[in-house]
Amino acid sequence: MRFAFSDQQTEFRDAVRQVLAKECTTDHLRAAYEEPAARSPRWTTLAEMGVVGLTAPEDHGGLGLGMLDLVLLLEEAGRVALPEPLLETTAVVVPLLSELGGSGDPGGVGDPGGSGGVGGAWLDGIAAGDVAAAVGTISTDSPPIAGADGADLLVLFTTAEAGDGEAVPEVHLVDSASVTIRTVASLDPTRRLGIPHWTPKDDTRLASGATAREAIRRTADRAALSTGAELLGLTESMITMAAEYAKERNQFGKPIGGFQAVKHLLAGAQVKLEFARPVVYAAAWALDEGEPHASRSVSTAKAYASDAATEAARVALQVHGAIGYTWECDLHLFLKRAWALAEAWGSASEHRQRVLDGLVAGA
Amino acid sequence: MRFAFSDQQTEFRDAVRQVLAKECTTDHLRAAYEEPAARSPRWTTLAEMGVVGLTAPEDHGGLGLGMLDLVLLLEEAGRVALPEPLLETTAVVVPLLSELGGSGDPGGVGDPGGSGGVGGAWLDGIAAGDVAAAVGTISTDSPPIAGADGADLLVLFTTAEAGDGEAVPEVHLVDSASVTIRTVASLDPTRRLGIPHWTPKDDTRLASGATAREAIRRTADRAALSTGAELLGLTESMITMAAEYAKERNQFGKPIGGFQAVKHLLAGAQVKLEFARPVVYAAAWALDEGEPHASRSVSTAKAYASDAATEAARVALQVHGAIGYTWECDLHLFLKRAWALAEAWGSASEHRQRVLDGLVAGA
Amino acid sequence: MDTTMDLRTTPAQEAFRLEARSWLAAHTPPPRSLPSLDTAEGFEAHRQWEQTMFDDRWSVVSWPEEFGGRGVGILEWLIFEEEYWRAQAPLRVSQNGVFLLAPTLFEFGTEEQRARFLPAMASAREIWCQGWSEPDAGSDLAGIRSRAVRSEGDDGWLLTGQKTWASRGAFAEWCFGLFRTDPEAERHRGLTYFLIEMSTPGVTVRPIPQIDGETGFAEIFFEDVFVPDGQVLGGVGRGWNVAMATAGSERGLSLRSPARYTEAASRLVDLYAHSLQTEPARAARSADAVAQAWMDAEAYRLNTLWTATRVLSGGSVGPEASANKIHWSETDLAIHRAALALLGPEAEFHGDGVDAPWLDGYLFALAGPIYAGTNEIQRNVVAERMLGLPRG
Amino acid sequence: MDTTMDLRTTPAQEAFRLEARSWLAAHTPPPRSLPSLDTAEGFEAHRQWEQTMFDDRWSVVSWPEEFGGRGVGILEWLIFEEEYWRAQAPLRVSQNGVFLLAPTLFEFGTEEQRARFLPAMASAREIWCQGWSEPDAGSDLAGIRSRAVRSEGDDGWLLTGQKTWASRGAFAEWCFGLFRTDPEAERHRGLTYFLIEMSTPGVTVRPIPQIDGETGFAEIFFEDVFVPDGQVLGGVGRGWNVAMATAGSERGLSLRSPARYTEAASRLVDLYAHSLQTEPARAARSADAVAQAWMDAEAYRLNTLWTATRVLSGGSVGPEASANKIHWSETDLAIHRAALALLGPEAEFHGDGVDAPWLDGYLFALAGPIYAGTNEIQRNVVAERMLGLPRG
Repeated sequence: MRFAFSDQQTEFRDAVRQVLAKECTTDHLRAAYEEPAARSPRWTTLAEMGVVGLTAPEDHGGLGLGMLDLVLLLEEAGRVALPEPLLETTAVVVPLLSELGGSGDPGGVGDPGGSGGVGGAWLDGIAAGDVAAAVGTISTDSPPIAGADGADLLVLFTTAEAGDGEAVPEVHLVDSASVTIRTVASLDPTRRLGIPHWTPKDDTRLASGATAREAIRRTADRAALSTGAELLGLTESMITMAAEYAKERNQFGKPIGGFQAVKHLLAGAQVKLEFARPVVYAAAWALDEGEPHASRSVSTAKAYASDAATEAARVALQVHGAIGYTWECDLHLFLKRAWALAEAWGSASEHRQRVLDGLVAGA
Repeated sequence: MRFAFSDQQTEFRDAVRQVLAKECTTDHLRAAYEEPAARSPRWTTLAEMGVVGLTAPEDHGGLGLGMLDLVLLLEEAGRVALPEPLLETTAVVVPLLSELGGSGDPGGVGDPGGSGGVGGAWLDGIAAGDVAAAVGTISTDSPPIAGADGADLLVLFTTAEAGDGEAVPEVHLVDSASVTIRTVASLDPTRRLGIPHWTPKDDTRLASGATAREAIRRTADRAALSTGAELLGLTESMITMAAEYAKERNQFGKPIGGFQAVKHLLAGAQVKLEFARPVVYAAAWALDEGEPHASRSVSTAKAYASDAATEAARVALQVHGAIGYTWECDLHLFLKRAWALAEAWGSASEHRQRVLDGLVAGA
Repeated sequence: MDTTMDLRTTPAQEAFRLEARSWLAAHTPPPRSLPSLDTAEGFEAHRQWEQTMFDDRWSVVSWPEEFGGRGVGILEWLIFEEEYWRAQAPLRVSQNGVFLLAPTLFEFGTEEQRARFLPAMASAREIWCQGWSEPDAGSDLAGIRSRAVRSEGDDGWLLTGQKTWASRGAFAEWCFGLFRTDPEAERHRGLTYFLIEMSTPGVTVRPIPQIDGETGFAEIFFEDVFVPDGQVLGGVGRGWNVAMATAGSERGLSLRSPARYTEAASRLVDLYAHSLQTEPARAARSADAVAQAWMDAEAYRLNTLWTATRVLSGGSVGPEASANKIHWSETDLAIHRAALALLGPEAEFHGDGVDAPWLDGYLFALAGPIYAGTNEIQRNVVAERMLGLPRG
Repeated sequence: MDTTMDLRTTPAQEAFRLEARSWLAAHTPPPRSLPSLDTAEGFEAHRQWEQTMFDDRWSVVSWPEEFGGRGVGILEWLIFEEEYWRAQAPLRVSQNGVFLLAPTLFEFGTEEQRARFLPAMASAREIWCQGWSEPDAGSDLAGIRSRAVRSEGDDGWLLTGQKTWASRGAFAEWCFGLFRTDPEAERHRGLTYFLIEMSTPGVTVRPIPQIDGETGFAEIFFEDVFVPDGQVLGGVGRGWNVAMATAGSERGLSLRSPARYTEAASRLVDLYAHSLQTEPARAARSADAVAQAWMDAEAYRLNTLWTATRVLSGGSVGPEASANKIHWSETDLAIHRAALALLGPEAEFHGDGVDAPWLDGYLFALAGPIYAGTNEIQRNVVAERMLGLPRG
């Protein structure tokens, strides 16, 4: 039993942190607010470092690594509120394409195992930094898909009706060039919300039935865990900004950080962060290992990370006071992302319910 | 529109406060812990002042007043953690007996309108201070009844089976001399919990069917509101004790009440109390006036008062520190009552659910 | 018998309510149809709306008739507010003047000042912004550094310094605020309450874009801005007392109306009822928070009636104002948090979507625990003045 | 490859777990069958149980074999704790000694001190209580006034003063605590860590009945109590450093075991599942709190493994110990509050009823945010030492 990352993992994390500190400053974020895009020079850098293709098989230009290797990098992405879709592309779509390659799904288009297959070509493109992906569900009342606006590749989950009238889940792989996307404004424009106008076709179907259902379930777990990891980084950034501000800002003749009320607000947020972290890391390990309770670990992680981020956002804004409420102050760049991600891929209360239902069912 | 008590009401409150300050000190409470009893010399004093018979008709020795007159006195009872059953007797049983007198329920024994009726005799006894009552439900899994141990009169709600198999609610009036009571220990011994061993008989039945159902509903409302009123008084006492302690206790060279953490704990509790008070008073008015949304007002009141008391208990204990955790310190006498009453006649969350269900139903 | 509690409105009050309701039904622009208050265009549209209200004497119902009001009491004002919010009428662009400055003018202003300023304020010909906070004096109001020096011979003062977080400061015609007239005096002594015309030479405004990108407030720079003696309110050196007396006693007129919260709570219940159909599991998880938020608004309504009755009986509002501030700001957050939880993934939509008002409302609510004295400061006041705890 | 994360226990660890489990199954008295720890009779019954454990080397598994342990590592100790709590075995009457004093003895004790005190502690022949707090020095440990003056010629010290909140102080044989040996020194300087036999002349004990009527702790009065030099731990005047170093580094050995909370959380889920049948509406209202409490315990378990791995790799525990204290005390409350909410009106039952343990547990949990440094103090530590905020 050993609950720590390897030196290699933390060294890679440190390298990514260093790059992002330079290439994803708040000035860069403000530029991305003006012109949100799925890919950027920064994305190319990350691809060159191996980050974008981290989870792709080696014969598709990737590093063949798993969630445990990625989780620290997602935390770094959160720390700088990275606007590019590392989560959607590397944490979610790549593992899904890689897995479905071996499924032998009849009528499917995916063949990532062979370099000639459609899925395989997409994997090559992702690892090269040429493809940014988005993933979501298409149904009459599904919400817009994060990152759909500007994505190169869309992975869409749909439901078909079988001959006996039963609903059959399907996974489709769609070139965004072949669809139109209606954009939807988010408080955080870098979320690039969009609703694809598209109808399922045979030649886009990657999987259906039980295979698709299982792929969708695993995707939801990976996405929730990865969102939790980004929230850790966002949480730390918000706490750090607020603590720094509290040391500088004077009121009543001393730094406000010397007042117990301010101290205790920040201490409470810090304690939540401290305890969210191992929960997220353990869930990453459980997913990679296919542990029987992996989904419960993921739900615990997402609930904890969402709550920690929501609390840190509240506290950071309160500590900043009116300054934090301005566009000039960088804080809002992190608040908005944190608010969006806290709800994305299942809110804290939704995941708590999933945990409890599983515990009672003895699952 | 005028949202204030009359001078008469506040003067009566002041008189009761004065009496209880002398006759219900924490020394008295500690004595009651040793020998819990339904009636006491203090009960006689309250009867002589007209408090015990406050809600009874004048021709039964009462003052013929309502919940709005009683609510401030219940608050005073809570302030000193009065161990006698003012709530059960005066706020709940007397109005129920008074109401059912006019119901003309066939087969019932209650005839409080005529002085000769059974219910009427009980009313006379209550106003004279000779009778303490308790009220509760008897069924296979109902909890023990507060105040049953030592009560003179029990009002019991049961369910009979009609000819067609339907459940028919009934209200029974039972002389405690005719039943045995199994006692159940409460954290607060003055709660005198007990389970009566008793089977319904025709000659104890006061009402059945729709009349009983309505009486039981109104009883639940009166009891919840009255419990809320007692909780206000308990809450104020706990906050006051903690604030006084915080002014005296020195740590790190100054009174702990000077630390912002302590201030903010107490301020938070005080704000909750300030806002609970009008909510409880408005519900008392609504009950007396038979307002269409009276039950919703009651639920709002109980939820608010329960939460205010629970928070004040938590805060008062935290401010006292280890001292508050000792038997010597009077605080526990109030904590225990507050914890019990916060759950009695519906918890905060139960009443919130009732409020919301009613709002959605447009009730 | 007139001293008995009675929570029912009188027939006269109901008649007043119906009159207000029917006027609002006939005149209120459709909900959210005006451009944002925080744009030049929206500012004028809102001013226009207030002028319409003023023309029919609905803009300041509780003021005396001579200033454009109807001379009704505080309870009638609360009734009007209920109808105003129920009609989803526009935000009040005049609110800083009408709700904050006017009570001060009524209490401390000269007859000339009232005649000069109140009608123009009521008709929205002149919109006021406030100049309280400074970059280094936010919650610490007594730390104000902006100063006024005597301009001898001119019967006036020269104001220099910087104010910030002035809501509507970008477009307002007038500003009220505290300046230090005695540099020797300690903290809250030596302050004077001034009324300043924004077009006076030496006034510069820098709009501050806020978190949602809109220009909600502004910084105001003063450089030797001349203000005549007639625009001193309440006496030289008495600024702190004037500002605090109004904040404290409130005179009933600047109580924050509960209608805004009860109206939002009622929409929240509607949203919940809708979610019960479309997202039952999510609705169930939010039920407790929805109920609590509705109850918080109801408690605020009742507390306001309780306080209003006390004020009408000659009582005053002391540190309860701080408890009030804590409660309404937390209620506003509770309502909007519950709504966003019901919306789930749709909570982040920002724009023309039907549920965007909840997100906008949330962003606005977030400022509640910060402005008008942070809730931390208010808790200090409650602890010290209601519970007698030492100043620490 | 041995540096890869792996949360599975090794086969050897599983074997150890099974050995512990089967020993506990054979020896553990039925749950709650021993009289209360806080009675003379119960104290002896618990001592007897620990002696039984000691006889088979289960009382201090992580200690070296020479002192009665098995020399296993911290992870094995955590596994043992899981089995101990799962078996619902009795509370540890020796806990102050084993979990608080022993790590200090290992780090600062002389060889003689270890040999003299550790085996007797492990076998529960000698039970220890702690003498930290004083009536006027609770959270403010540096404010200690009890003093020790040199007894020249006797090679020892004379201790005078008063300690309070000494858990198990009514029956313990030994006491460890800080006394002021240099009256001139400021606050945390000039303190010395003493080991005191309770039977020494001059020691008087006054039991303090607690909120549930039981005698959980005691006041201890010292009047010229002679303590020989051999019972000074870590050097004269170094008491603060000795006490704090142990509190901080913990050496892994006095980490508060998560098993207690995960076991309670698991019983909470059982109670919830039961309530789903008997009181479904109440259960539904409590679901979110039950899930949160379970997750809080799980987070504590994972955080402990995370910390343990760091400690095993040579890392140390600094201000994280304060974050830890805040988390476990709040977790304990969350678990018990959720349970009482599920019990509803039955929550107040106190006595032999089947659910009384929840109320007892709640009362015990209430002390969590108070003892071992109030959570207010811990939040100061987190803010100052983890976030670098000024001391204020």
